Order: sequence, then structure tokens, then C-alpha cells
Amino acid sequence: MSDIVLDVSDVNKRFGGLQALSNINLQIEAGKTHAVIGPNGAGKSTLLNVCIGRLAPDTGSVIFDGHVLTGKRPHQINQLGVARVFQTPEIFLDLTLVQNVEIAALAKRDGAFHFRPFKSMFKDKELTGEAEHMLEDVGLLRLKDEHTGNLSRGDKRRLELAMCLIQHPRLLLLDEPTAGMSRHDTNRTIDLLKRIKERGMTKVIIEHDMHVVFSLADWITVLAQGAIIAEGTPDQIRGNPKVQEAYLGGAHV
Amino acid sequence: MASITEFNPSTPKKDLLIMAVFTAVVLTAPIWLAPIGASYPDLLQRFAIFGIFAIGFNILFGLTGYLSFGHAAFLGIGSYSAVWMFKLFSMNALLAMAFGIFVAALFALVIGFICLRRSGIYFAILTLAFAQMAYNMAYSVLTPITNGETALTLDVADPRIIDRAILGDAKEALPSPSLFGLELTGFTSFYFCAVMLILAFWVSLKIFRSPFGLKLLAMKSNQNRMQYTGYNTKPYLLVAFVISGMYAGLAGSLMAVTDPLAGAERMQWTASGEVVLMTILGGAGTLFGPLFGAAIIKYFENIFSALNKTQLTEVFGFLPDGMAEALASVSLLFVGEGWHLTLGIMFMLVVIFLPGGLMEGIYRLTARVKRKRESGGAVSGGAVQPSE
Amino acid sequence: MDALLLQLLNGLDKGGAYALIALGLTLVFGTLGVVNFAHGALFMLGAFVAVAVNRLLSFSVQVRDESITFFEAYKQQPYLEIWFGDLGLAVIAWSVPISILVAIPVMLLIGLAMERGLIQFFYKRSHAEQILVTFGLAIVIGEIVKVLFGANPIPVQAPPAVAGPAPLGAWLGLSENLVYPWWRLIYLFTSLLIIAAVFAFLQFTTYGMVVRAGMADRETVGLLGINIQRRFTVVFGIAAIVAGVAGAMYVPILPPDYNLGMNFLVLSFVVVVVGGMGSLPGAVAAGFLLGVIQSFASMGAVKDILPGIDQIIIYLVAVAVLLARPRGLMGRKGVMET
Amino acid sequence: MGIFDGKTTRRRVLKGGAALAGGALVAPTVFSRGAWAQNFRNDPGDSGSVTFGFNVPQTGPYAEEGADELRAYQLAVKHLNGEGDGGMLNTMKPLALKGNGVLGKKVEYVTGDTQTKSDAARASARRMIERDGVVMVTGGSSSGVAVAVQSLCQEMGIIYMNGLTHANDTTGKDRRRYGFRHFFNAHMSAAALGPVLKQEMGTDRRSYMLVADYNWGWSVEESMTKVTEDMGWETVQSVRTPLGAGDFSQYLTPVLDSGADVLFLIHYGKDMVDSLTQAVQFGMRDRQANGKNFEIVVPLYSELMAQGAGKAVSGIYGSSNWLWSLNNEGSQAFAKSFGQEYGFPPSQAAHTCYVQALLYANAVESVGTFYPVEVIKFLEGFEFDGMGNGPTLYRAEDHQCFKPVLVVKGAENPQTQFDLLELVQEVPTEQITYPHDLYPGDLGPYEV
Repeated sequence: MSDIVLDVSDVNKRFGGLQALSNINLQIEAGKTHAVIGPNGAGKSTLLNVCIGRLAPDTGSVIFDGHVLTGKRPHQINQLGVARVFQTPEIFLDLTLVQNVEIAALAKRDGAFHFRPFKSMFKDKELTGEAEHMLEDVGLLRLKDEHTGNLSRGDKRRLELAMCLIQHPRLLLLDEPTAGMSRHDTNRTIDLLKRIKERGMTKVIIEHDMHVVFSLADWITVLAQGAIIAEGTPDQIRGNPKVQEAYLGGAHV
Repeated sequence: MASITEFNPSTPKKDLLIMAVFTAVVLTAPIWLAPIGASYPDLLQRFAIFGIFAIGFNILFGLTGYLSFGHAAFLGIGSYSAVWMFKLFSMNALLAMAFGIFVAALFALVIGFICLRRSGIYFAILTLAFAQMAYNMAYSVLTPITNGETALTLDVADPRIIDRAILGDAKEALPSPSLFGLELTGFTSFYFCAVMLILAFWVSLKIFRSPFGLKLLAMKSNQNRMQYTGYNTKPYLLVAFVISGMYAGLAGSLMAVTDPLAGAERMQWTASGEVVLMTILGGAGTLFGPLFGAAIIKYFENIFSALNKTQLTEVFGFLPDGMAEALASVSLLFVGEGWHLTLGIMFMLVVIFLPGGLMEGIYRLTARVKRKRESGGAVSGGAVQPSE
Repeated sequence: MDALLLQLLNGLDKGGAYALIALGLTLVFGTLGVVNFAHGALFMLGAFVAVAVNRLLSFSVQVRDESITFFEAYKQQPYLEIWFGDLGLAVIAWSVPISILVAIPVMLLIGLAMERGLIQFFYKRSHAEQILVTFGLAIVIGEIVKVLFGANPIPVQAPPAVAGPAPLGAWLGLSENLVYPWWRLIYLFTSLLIIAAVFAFLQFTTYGMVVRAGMADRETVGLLGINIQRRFTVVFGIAAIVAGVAGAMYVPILPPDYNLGMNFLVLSFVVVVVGGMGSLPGAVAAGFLLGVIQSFASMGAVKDILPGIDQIIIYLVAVAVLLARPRGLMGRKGVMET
Repeated sequence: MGIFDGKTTRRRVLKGGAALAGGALVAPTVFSRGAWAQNFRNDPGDSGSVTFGFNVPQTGPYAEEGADELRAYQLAVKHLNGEGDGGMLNTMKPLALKGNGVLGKKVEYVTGDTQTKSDAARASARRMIERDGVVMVTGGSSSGVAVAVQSLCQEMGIIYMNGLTHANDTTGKDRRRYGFRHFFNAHMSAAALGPVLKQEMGTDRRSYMLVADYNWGWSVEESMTKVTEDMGWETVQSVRTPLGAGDFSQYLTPVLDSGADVLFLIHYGKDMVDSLTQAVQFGMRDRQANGKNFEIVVPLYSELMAQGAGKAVSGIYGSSNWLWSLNNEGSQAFAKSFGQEYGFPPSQAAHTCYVQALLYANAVESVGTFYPVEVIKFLEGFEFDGMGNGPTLYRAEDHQCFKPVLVVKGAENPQTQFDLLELVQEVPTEQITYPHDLYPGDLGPYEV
């Protein structure tokens, strides 16, 4: 019996006349990289928003590690161990790279609210060390004292990943992590994600770049028009005619 | 976009130096401000008090980016509380200040809790609305508490329960605020304010260097990311709001200490606007900027407004008579009753030529000089740049 | 009943003034993204256009009053009167309506000059800097007016035919006591007309459509190859005209002084925000709403129950609206929220 | 700055800071020589000149009035120093001044902006006292400022000669030993207006009051209500209006339907200009109510306000401290020298300020010292004449001047822009005098 980290069961969501999600059931196993794919408008983003509690499902439930996520606020969900990477990198633009990562580390260490105004940042060598180590891990150490505004999109994504990783989340949600990236940046990001994979972190990737999905995923769920049309290992999905029809359009991948 | 922040990596040693220099500069202000005619207790006190006000405002606006347009309300509340403390209990400055800060904090907690439900201009207008209500009420219907237009002042017949219990009922004349027997008037009073300013600055420095301050700044940059990183942003904002409200309360009660009077116009929107202008003029989010801004505006208000034709004619006395007269007349447009004009022009010039305020302007200028020196390093002998 | 009707009129009248000022302010927010603290100064400048026109028209022959020996007092006879007799006097008497016509080109020019000369450089700057520079500009404009016209309020009368009250009660078959100043009725009517004109312009002209599209999504419209910049300059000019005409028309009701703009500044911001940033209908609705509520709150019966309520009602309403509706009455998401 | 070189330890920095602080503590005494060494503050000593502080509103709603006050002060300084035509020095009785300054010292002055805010006014006054070493402060154009600066001057031991302030509090509840007021007050306005209103409008009137919602407004309201009700009038309603309302329509329309036939506009400055202009537009000057002509009364008038309201003032009653067109020696002397200097006649604000400056100078000259206690004792109970208001007494108990009060009316058909107001009656001093304990207050000590 494998350990289920995220359990989405019987979720339905309707926007006006549009059935955005119908009867979604997903069980995400610990340590696995789980990809959700589907053509535009398939309901991927809605599903993600339901998973992080931003949207309440009409029916069904989302349970993370024994906690109902629906109705919880973003910071509470994060504090439970869910980190999220956004479609467009969300980082702190006015701060330096190392500060960006430190803030993420502090959230993990000190919790959602922590008020000690007389504590000095620079005496916290441990924190800085940890942050720098993390930056080194994603290959941004040399830029650590730069402001983040000048980073390339790929570097911003890596920074955002670093911010998520330093929190050692139990579940990492990635919303199209390579959207809008050059081929070079995409490959670097894939490499990074692969390395993380080796650490056994549970991940959910929403993506429609097949190259990314097939390089990373252990298990793939295919959405189309709000419903799951197929599930399986990359190989199974690759060979699934329904998927090819709905999504790949017969093209070779 | 990116503003200069004092989060540029610093070291404890550097900060200690900053504090030492700052302390020295503040305490010697009566000496080095003498040549520009600003070395008299009242103005020096005002520099200190409005410096505190602006430093506190900067903790909210500079760090979190939340623009409060009603901060003068807390200044006024601090003043009224302090004067009431004087009247009812004791002339001890510390008691009055403690009370002023406490009451201001209470109000800030309630008002902040409500206003922080919104952000951006909606937040600004909410704070403005509360401050204007406070001002309008204090000026009229709350007169029994505030003494309205004529301002709340001390009276020989005030109860002063604690003082009378300790010192007896001897005094005939109006007492001055004091610090355990030391009367706070004239330069003594300035030094008292100066110490408070140094303390206030030190607290602000600590906040700027703390994880708490860093988080506030991060919130200004991206509140959404902050929430998804696991922070409950509301209490952070509220704490920042209350802290800056307490700074305003401290400034307000210090105003009462240096001059035991509390008037409603301290809470008017123009007073709130003034601290906004001070902060932006000096450079929001910088450590020293708000102080500079406060000092400049107060200097204009008190010194430029006091220049008149006779003095100007004297200044231009070395010129031929007609010319001196003409120059004096032209200058008169900018000083005396025209001092607002100078202030307005200065606001415009600073924003146009020094984006980000005076401090950022200074940073940019020094950075440019540095760059020039670096590029011309070989010629100038290659000054070694301290690595940061 | 009569009292309520009159207060409703008062409220609408006030509302008209609020709405006109707020309209331009929100237009500039919505299109240019600029927080214009000098908008009140435009209102004030409009009022002083009326003063200046009056001064020009009544330019006079100075006849020394010999009864006063120790300073020069003059009896004045306007040239217009000398040249054209009663017709000349009539022209002077109608100086306010005339000045409204004059205000249109003058305010347009001032608006364009302001936008091209200063505001355009601040589109991309932070709101804080916009506030500082426009506030500085407002001070400078105010001080220049002070130097030119003095600090005292300057009276300019409405034309005699409409200077007094209109017998509303007699028209409606109600009490004789029901009267209302002609000029205020004209003000209300004209403000509605101007509001309608601005809406029509935005709604029915292609120019206006582009501007509206620009308000909604500036980048896209810019990508379409339309010179949105120039159109926004014109928008600023329109905002200046609306504010200026509102100011010129307001002169008979409120003798203007150089501080007039500052007095209206805060209020107009409250109106705009209650209406919702960047929403034109919101600004108009909020203007009338606040005007009417303020009028009713000032009634003796209300004040007896809640003393001083008239002093804070506008702010109370603002707080209530903003807490109930996060973006004011009709605000759009994301505008000026950070 | 050797102590900052090399390795800076916390201890050394603190020490250095303390040393600097010590130095600074000593330094100020050098700059304010005379502040503590002598027996009273700002004693001009052997200096050849003496400085007065003119603290007037230069920005804000009363800027124009402040400008006129400043002109008057500058004229007073000229006259004191023996320049110009001497103005009221030619008419004042008794007179000790010789036209050679004060006690042989040339009079100089500093100016400041009160902004019509008590904080700013006190800051400005403090600057004058602490930095510029003035022996006397004078000015002000509102009661809030007057009371605030007056109490400051009491604490500092500097004499304050009030400018234009009309609330009863200034010499009532908030009277101070170091403060003196030449201007009349709300009580006197009411007392003077009463009989004239009775005579002009009869005893069967119903009045409606719009009151500026702050201390001054309330004190006029109180005085006016008492006087009018004593003569049989009925107060229908009294409504308080916020300061700076701008548009008063919502307060004016209820008047139409109230059954009142007299409207009191207890407003000053811009508020008065606005409310009066608007009241006239509502037809209130020309309407009939209860079979009588509807009347508007403005308890406190000023020329500058009349200019602001323009034609709206004609036929409106009010009271005034002084008019330049008064037919007496002092007034003419002052109006003449002011008119020749500036090209237009002085306002009542200018007059009261000019007189106050002269009165102070004369008191000093008379007692032969700037020592404020002596000067105060001289001014208390001082009787003088020839200053434009006829025989005048500075009452010792509350430092309020007692002199005739003018009831004035907006001119029906002004010939020039300078005769907007015309005199209706000069109400004699006896009628407006009241016991000093009617508004009880405490002057405080002579020595501070």
C-alpha cells in the first residue's frame, strides 16, 4: 500500500453553463512526479486551483495528508507542506536573490507569523548559509546579491524553485514550469527538476509541453473537457489512442 | 521600479558606525545648524519630532508600500493623550509619552484592522476618511475633550493627582513637563527629543535589518507570493501599521512635552499629507530619507516663511540701491508669504531630477561618480572599491 | 416635504459639482494611470478664468474720487459701458456665461501644456512620485494665482436675470417658500449636460472608443498600432476642460480664492474612490450619492439626533462603501490596488 | 574625527558621543546670550535696537488679512522710528513716544506665518522668542491662534499684543497676564447690535442662526441669542455649520421654511463670504416673511470680507471695530499715512495691529524699561485717546479694551471699492461694558 499524499475525490466544478471539472479522482503517491496534461481549456488550471483551495469544488473533496484543503487560505496550505510554482514566476522583485530564498526559508522555520523586530538578519549565519547552498543547488549562487529584476525568465523560474525547495515541501505544485521559456532554459529547468526528483519529493506538474512531461513524469493524468480521459505511465499514455485523438492529434512525440 | 532599500547588505559593524555618526550628528545639531539660522530649541525639536513621525511613517509606507493618508490622526491622538495625562495625573514626560503611545497604538490597531482589509488607493482613502472624521469631530463636537479650535492646554487648576500627592499643592504658576524634576524647556527639551529621535532611529534600523522588516519589504514587492510562501500577511501589515501609529503617537506626545498644547489641526489631511510628502521627498524606504524630508519641509516652514523685505534688502545690500530693491522684491515672491511657492517648486524639481527622492538621488549620484571613477580608474590611480 | 425636496435639489447640485471634478480625475486615472493632485488646481484655474474675463470686460476708465484725499480712490466706468451703453453693461453682467465659453479653449490649452510639459514624463513613475510632483504643481499654480489675484475671495455675480431665486413652489403649486436660485438650477442642468457629453464622446465616437479600450487594456491597444499616447493627451485636455468649466460655473456660488482647488481636492478623491477607480459611471454616481447624503445629513432634524453628523457623513459613507464593496461602487479589478 | 578611525568599539563610540553631547550642551548658552543671565527674557540691554515679532497669517484663509496686518506693523515701525508722517503719534494721548525708536533704540522686526494654525503660530512665535530675541509678539487673525500664542507668551514671559481676535475667551476664560486685546469681542458685538436691531427691525422677530461650529462661533451665538431674546425676539433654530463648508445651501434652504424673518450668519472670513453670497442668491435679502422684510445680520464684519462678498453685502447689518472713513483725528491720521504708503485704505485688522504696536511701545517708553512686569502694570488700566476709537480703557482685570463699538451696514450703492461699509451707529462704551467676571478667567502671575 503506497502512501497517498494528495487525494482528490469526486470533484465537480461548474462555472455557469460550463462544466469545468467532472468527477475528478486523483490519488497522488508520495515521492512520485505526477503530471496533469490536456489541451487548452481542459480544466488543468481549475483543477490546480481546486487543489490549493483557491476554488471550492461544487462537490467532492481535496484532502492533503489528512487535511481538507478546501476553504483554507494560501499560507495555511503552504504551512501544511504544499509549495507552488506559478505559470509566470512569482518572486520578490525588489530584493536580492539570497533574500528571496531566505524569506522562503524563514516561512518554514518561523511559521506564518513571527514578530521579532530586534532580531538581526546578518547574525543568522545558518539561514544565509542554507539559502546560499540552495542557490548553489539551482546554479544561481554567483548572482546572489543581485536584484532579481534583471534575471532571465529561466533564472527567475529557478529562483522560484529554489524558494519552494528550501521549504522542503511534501508536495510541490508546478504550473507550466517552462511556459514562455527558450529551449535552452527549458532544458536547464528539466535538468533541475530531474535532480529534485532524485530527492523523492512529491510533485504535481501541470503542463502541455510533452517534452517536459515525458522527461519527468512517473504517472500522467490526461484531462479533456473537464474529465479524466486517461491515466497511466508515460509509455501507456504515449500509446493511448484516445489521448492521441484528444490531445496529441496523432502527432509523434 | 526597484527602489533603493537599506537592505543592501550591511554588517553589524557598519550599522554601529551609522548609529555612532547619527548620534553625534543629532547631538551636535545646535552647533552645525547655527549658520543657517536653525539653531533654536523650537525648530530643533520640530526636526526631531517630525523626524520621528516620518521615520515611523516610513516603516509602513517605505517597507510595505501601504500609503496611509491619515497618519496625522495618530499624531493628534498622541498629543491629546499626553496633554490629558499632564492635566489629570502628572507632568512627568515619560508617563505622558507612554500613555500617548499606548492610546495611539490602540487607535492604530482598530483603524488598521479595518483599513487593511483594502489595499492601494482604497486603503489610502479609508485612512484619510478616519483621520478626517477625527479632525472634524475634534474641532467641533468633541470640544469637551479636545477644547476644539482653541486647543487643549494646561491649567493651573488641573488635578495632576500624582504630582499633588508627591509634591503637595504648592505651585501657583503653570508647571512645565519634566523628567523626574528636570524641567524640559529650551535646549534641555531639545536634547530629550534628540534622545528619543536616536532611539526611534535605532528601532527603525533594527526593524530594517530584521527578518520582520525583510518580510514587510517582500510584501510590498509581491503579496501574492508572500501568501503562497506561507505567510499570513494581514498580521504583518497590521503590526507595521500599529508600529508606525505608535511612532506617530510618540511624535505627538513629544509635541505635547515640548509644548503642552494639542490642537485639532494636527490631524487635518494636510498634516497627513505633509508626512507623506516628507517621506517621498526624502526617499521612501530609505533609512535617512524621511528624516531629511522632514527637516527640509520644517526648515522651509519656519525659516523661509520668516524672511521679509527688510532682511532681503540687507542681504542684497552690497548691490546698488535700485538693484537691491528689485532683487529683494523678486525674492519676496519665494519667501515670506510666498514660501509655499518655493516648497512647491522644490517638490517638482526633486521628483523630476532625483527620482525616488533625495536619498535615492544621492545614491544615484554617488553611483555615477563611482562608475566614472572606475571607468577612469587607470587615470585616477584606480581607487579600490570596497566590496560589499 | 418642501424641505426634503429642497435638500434633494441641494444634494443634486452639490453632486453635480462633485461629479464634474471627479469625472476628470477618474478619466485621468483610468487612461493615464496618473494620480493627479493638481486636478483641484484645474478647477480653481477655471474659476479664475471667469474672474479674469470679468476683469477684462469691466476694464474701466478710472475717475479719481476727489472726496478722498490721502489715497487714490477711483470711480470706475467700464469702457464697454462708454462705448456701447446698456448693451456694454449687459455684456459685463453676462461675464460668467461668456467665461464658460472662454474657459473651454483656455483650459484645453492649459491641460495640454500640463500633460505635455510634465505629466507625460510620469506615466511610468510610481504613484508616490506622481503625488509629489502634482502636489508641487498644485501649490505652484495656487501661489501664482495668489500673486496675480491676491488671497481674498473675488466675487463675480451671475447675470442679473438668473442671480435670484426661481419660484419653484409657485410652478409646482406648492408653498411660496419653495424657491431655488436660478443659477444653481442652471448649474445642475449644465453639469448633467456636460456629463452626458463626455459619455457620448466616449461611447459614440471612434476616438472615444479607442480611449475606452485603452482604459481597459492599454498594451493591446498600443499593439494595434494606434497612437494611444496622443489620444491620452487629448483625454487630459478634456479632463481639464470639464474641471475648468465646472470651476467657472461655480464662481457665482462660491467666490473663488487661490485655495479653492485644495479645498476640493480631498473631496474629489473620496468621490472617485467611492465610485471605483477608473469607472466613469461610478464617479458620477458617487458624486450625486455623496452630495445628496450630505445634504440630508445636514438637516436640523438629523443633527439633533446625531450632532456633528454632517461633518463626517461623507467619510462615513466612504468607509461603509469601501468595506462593503472592495473596489467602490463600480471599480474595476486591479486598478490602483497596489 | 580620530575616534572613528580604525577599529571602533562600542565603548569608544559611546564615549565619543557623550563628549560631543557635552560640548553641544554647553554651546547653546553661547548663542542665546542673555536668555538666562538677565532677569528677564530677551532684554535688549545695551543694544542699539529692539526687535518686535509680527506673527500673522501669510498663507491659508486669512492670508489677505495677515498681509494687511503686516503692512500696518511695518508702518508702525516706521512711525516709531521717526520716519514717515508719524501717523497716530500725532494724535495719541497721552503720548510718551518721541519718534526716536523705543527708549532710544531703533525698532526692528521679524515676521512669521501663523498659517492660521495654533501649532504653526506657536512655532513661529517660539522662533521669534528663542532665536530672534523679540521683546514682544503681536498679530494673529483668529481666536484659536490668539489663545494659543497668548498662553505660550505667558509661559515664556513675553508680552503678546493680540491682533484680530473676537472670541470672548481671549480675554475671558483664556485671559493671560502677558496678553492684551485691543479688538472688541463677541459680547460687545451683541451688546452693540442689540439696540440697533431693535430700532431697525422691531421687537417681534424670529431669528435663525447659522453658527460656525467652533469656539468663536459658539461665543457669538451665546452672546447674540441672549441679547436678542432679552429684547423679545424668538430664536427659531440655531444650526452649527462645519468650518470651510464652501457650499452652505443645505443649511440655508431650511431657513426658507422655518418661519424665521432674521438670519444670523455667525461666520467669519471665507465662510462668511460664501454663506452670505449664497443666502442672497436664495433671495433672502429681498424676501418677505411674517409680513416683514427678511433681514440678514453678520455679527462680525470686515472690509476684506465685504470685498469678497461684493454686492451681496449691501443692506446687511453687522458690527465692526473700526472703519477707515471714521470722522476723527486718529482715524484720519492713520488712514492717511496708510493710504499714502500703500495706495488703499487700511482694514480694521490693520488698525488694531497698528494701535497695539504703538500701545506697547508707548508703555515701554512711559515706564522706561522693557521689563515686561512694569510694562504690563502700565498697560493695566491705561486710558488713552486719539487712536481712532475715542476714549479707550485697557481694563486691568481682563486686559480687554473698552471703547465704542461700530454698528455698520453694507453700503446700498458704493461709490468706490473702498466704501462697501457704512456707519450706522457708534454705540457708546457704557452700553457694551460688562463686568470682568462675567467670563471668569485667571490672568496668572506677573513673574514667570
